[in-house]
Amino acid sequence: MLGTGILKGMVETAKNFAGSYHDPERLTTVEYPEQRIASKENARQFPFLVHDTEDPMQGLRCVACQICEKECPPQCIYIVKSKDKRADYKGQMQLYPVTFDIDLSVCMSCQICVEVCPFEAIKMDTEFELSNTDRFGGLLVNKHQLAKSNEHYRKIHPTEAAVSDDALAIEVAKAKAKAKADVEAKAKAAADAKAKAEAAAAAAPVGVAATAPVPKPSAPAAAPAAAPAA
Amino acid sequence: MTPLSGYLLVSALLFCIGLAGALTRRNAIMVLIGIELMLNAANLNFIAFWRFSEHPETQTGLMFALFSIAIAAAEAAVGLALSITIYRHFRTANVDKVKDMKG
Amino acid sequence: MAELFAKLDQFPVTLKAWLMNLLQGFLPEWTLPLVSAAISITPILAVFPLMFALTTVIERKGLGRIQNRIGPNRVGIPLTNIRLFGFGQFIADGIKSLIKEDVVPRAADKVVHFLAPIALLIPVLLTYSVLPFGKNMVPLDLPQTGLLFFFAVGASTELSVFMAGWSSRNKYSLLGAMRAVAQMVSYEIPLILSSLTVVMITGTLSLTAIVESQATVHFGFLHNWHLFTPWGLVGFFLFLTAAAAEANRTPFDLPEAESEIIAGYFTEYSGFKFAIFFLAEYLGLFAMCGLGITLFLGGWLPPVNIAPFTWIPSWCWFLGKLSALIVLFIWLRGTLPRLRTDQLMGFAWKFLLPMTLINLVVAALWHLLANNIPLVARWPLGFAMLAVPYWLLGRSFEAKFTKREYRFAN
Amino acid sequence: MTLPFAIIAGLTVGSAIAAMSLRNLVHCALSLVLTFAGLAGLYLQLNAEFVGFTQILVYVGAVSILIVFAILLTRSTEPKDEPTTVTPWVGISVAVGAFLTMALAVLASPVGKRIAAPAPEVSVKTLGQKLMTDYVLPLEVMALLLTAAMLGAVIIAMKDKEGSR
Repeated sequence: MLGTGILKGMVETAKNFAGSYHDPERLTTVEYPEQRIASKENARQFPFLVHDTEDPMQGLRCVACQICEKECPPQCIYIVKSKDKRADYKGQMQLYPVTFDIDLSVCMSCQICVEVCPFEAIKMDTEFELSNTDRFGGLLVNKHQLAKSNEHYRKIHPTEAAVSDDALAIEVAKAKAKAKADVEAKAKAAADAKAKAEAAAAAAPVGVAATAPVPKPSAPAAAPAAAPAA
Repeated sequence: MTPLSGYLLVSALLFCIGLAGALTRRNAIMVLIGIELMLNAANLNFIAFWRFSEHPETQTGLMFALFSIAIAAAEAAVGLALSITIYRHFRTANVDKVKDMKG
Repeated sequence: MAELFAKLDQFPVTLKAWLMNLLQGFLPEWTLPLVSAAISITPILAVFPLMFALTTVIERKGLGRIQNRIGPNRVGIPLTNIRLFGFGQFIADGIKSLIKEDVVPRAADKVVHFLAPIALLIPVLLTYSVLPFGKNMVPLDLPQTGLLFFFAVGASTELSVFMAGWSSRNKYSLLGAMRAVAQMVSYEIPLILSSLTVVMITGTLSLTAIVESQATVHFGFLHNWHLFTPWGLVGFFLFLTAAAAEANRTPFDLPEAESEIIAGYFTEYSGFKFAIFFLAEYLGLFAMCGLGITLFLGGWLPPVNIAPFTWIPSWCWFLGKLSALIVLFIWLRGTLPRLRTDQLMGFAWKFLLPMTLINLVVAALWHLLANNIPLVARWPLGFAMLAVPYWLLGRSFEAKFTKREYRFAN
Repeated sequence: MTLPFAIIAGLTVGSAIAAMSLRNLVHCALSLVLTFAGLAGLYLQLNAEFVGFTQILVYVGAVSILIVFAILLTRSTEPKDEPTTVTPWVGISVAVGAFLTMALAVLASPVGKRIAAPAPEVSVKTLGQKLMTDYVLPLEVMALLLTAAMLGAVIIAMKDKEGSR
């Protein structure tokens, strides 16, 4: 009969109305500033720079290679390289960024900078309340604001951070192994040279002795290179 | 209190405005509007004469006005339907251009 | 006790008489009718726009709850943390619409565009002048033509809607105006015909007399509301349907279907003019509800003639019934989807019009057979005479569900 | 002549002139509505409440809508600078002549000076009773006429079926 459908619908909406008061399961609304949902692990919003040490500026992983600057689709990253070098986490001497700015109003959070970074130095944050009252100054984020610790990264993206840490650990292990191999090789070479020299000295004890110290400086030269890796 | 002549003059004025419009305007709908105005002027006459008559309790003028309103409504409906048909046929609402007898 | 409540009931009337007495001393003779009118108008202009303001919030909250949302609950007293459950929202909305820029399209007909909201609001406000809000509380008592005045003034809103739509020079506006005018003209007929039953039974067009005619008592306690008769019951629902269409409320809100034609005839209005359209629309709905209450729900009468109900002031009964009807309309808005234009017109002409005509016949029979057949037999008879055509006419409007065949999607 | 009468009469005549002389047809229709409303006001002045409100209901509520719809449906494609009138001076002089004749007749007649009797008691009930007794034949004829007009209007304005011409 005409009208029964209307009545059925009205009963349904009345159920919704009453139910929304006593059944909190029905209300899916989150009243945002007061209530917050814990952010999802895969959430991403605006990059940050990872640092490893207490002093953020000293421990930045970034080596100012400018790959991200070149790859950034909206061209929102601005990097100035340093003149000098400093040792990175592996003990290798590297450049570092004097300036590292990202324009918040241009960035589209595409994560391409993260994808291309070979040093695990730039990662995506989950912070989304980035609005600012200063339209011109406040939206250009410099490296002091961008620097966040690796602990922060572990906290917001645990799975990714574990992968990243493993990769870095492998790198460090490789570097150590390489350094060790270098030291051993050099020590071996020195020993070989020494043995050769001794053999030569034994063969021609006079006259050739003046040439014997030639390979000597190579052994002390290898020692400082291995030291920071330890 | 306004005398009868006041209402009659207003009515005559309305009638003549309607007459002038119906005679001069080219658009068929404007001609109809003019005719409506004339009918309304007549209505005002009916009411005014009823009110100022010797026996207003007979309500004859009111009856005339009511019937005339109903007729005017019917006339408007038919007239406007006609003008729409004319427009559809001749692609104009200008009464001067509607000269052909043949469809 | 009863006297005290009677005094409370008549408080607005006595207040006005006291004010008039006070003013009589030092105001010139010719201003007194104007002052009296102003005193009568003031409460209408205070109560109903306030009611509109509260309704906007309640509607949004209610619709939210119906959709399992929370609805507005933020705006309260500024600079404090007091939120008043969001009931400060209408003040914020009002201030916003007052200070917003008033944009008039360059191609618009400026004069007509300006006049349209005024021409809409004035007739709507005029309709309130004949509604009896309480015992002895009717601003303008027209003993001969009360109901006719209501419909005559209500009919003139159609032209304002057309003015708004046409003057905007916008296709959506014109489309909305055309839909609105066609709908209002079509639904005016069932509206008037369904209220005509009451006029037929009571033999008067005066709204106060219609309310008083419902004051007789059945079985010693039940007031003779017209709702309690078969023709009144059916007539009330027909009236309510037509009133919803007249007021452009949801199942019949095609003229301002926001998903199709933006906002219909007031698409090109902004700022305070938009607010006036909004206000006029809701005030029109309230006036329609008020008329329905007066005609079928006993106006300011309580439902039963027993002590605690009779103590409540008459104007409280009126406003209470009005609020109940407003809640019903909000509930319907939360429930029903919008009709299509052909469904809308078909419903008016193929269902409402025949039903109102049959209802007229039933009411006439009810009146004729009043002395011949006892009430117990008349009621089922009348109801059956209405239920059978309802069932027959309604059959063609029922949805026919067939399994849809997709040509490409399978 | 009272002030309300003067205001209403001025409004009515002014809007009637506007309705007949404006260029834009919709403006004409809107002014015509104002004329109708003014006429209703004059009816109220004459204690004819019922006719006055019927006038508003029928003319403002229905006939004006009809006119407006007709105007929109016959949107003129003619150039804008074309004159809206034909032989205006002939028509206007005829109208002025007619008005002068009528005005002279009204002013000369003693009937015009008549002052209204105290307002008669008009009840809708007696009106209805008269419609059902003395005027029942005109009422029936009127009903027939309205039905015929409605049918006629529908048939005239109905679109021709394909190929029926």
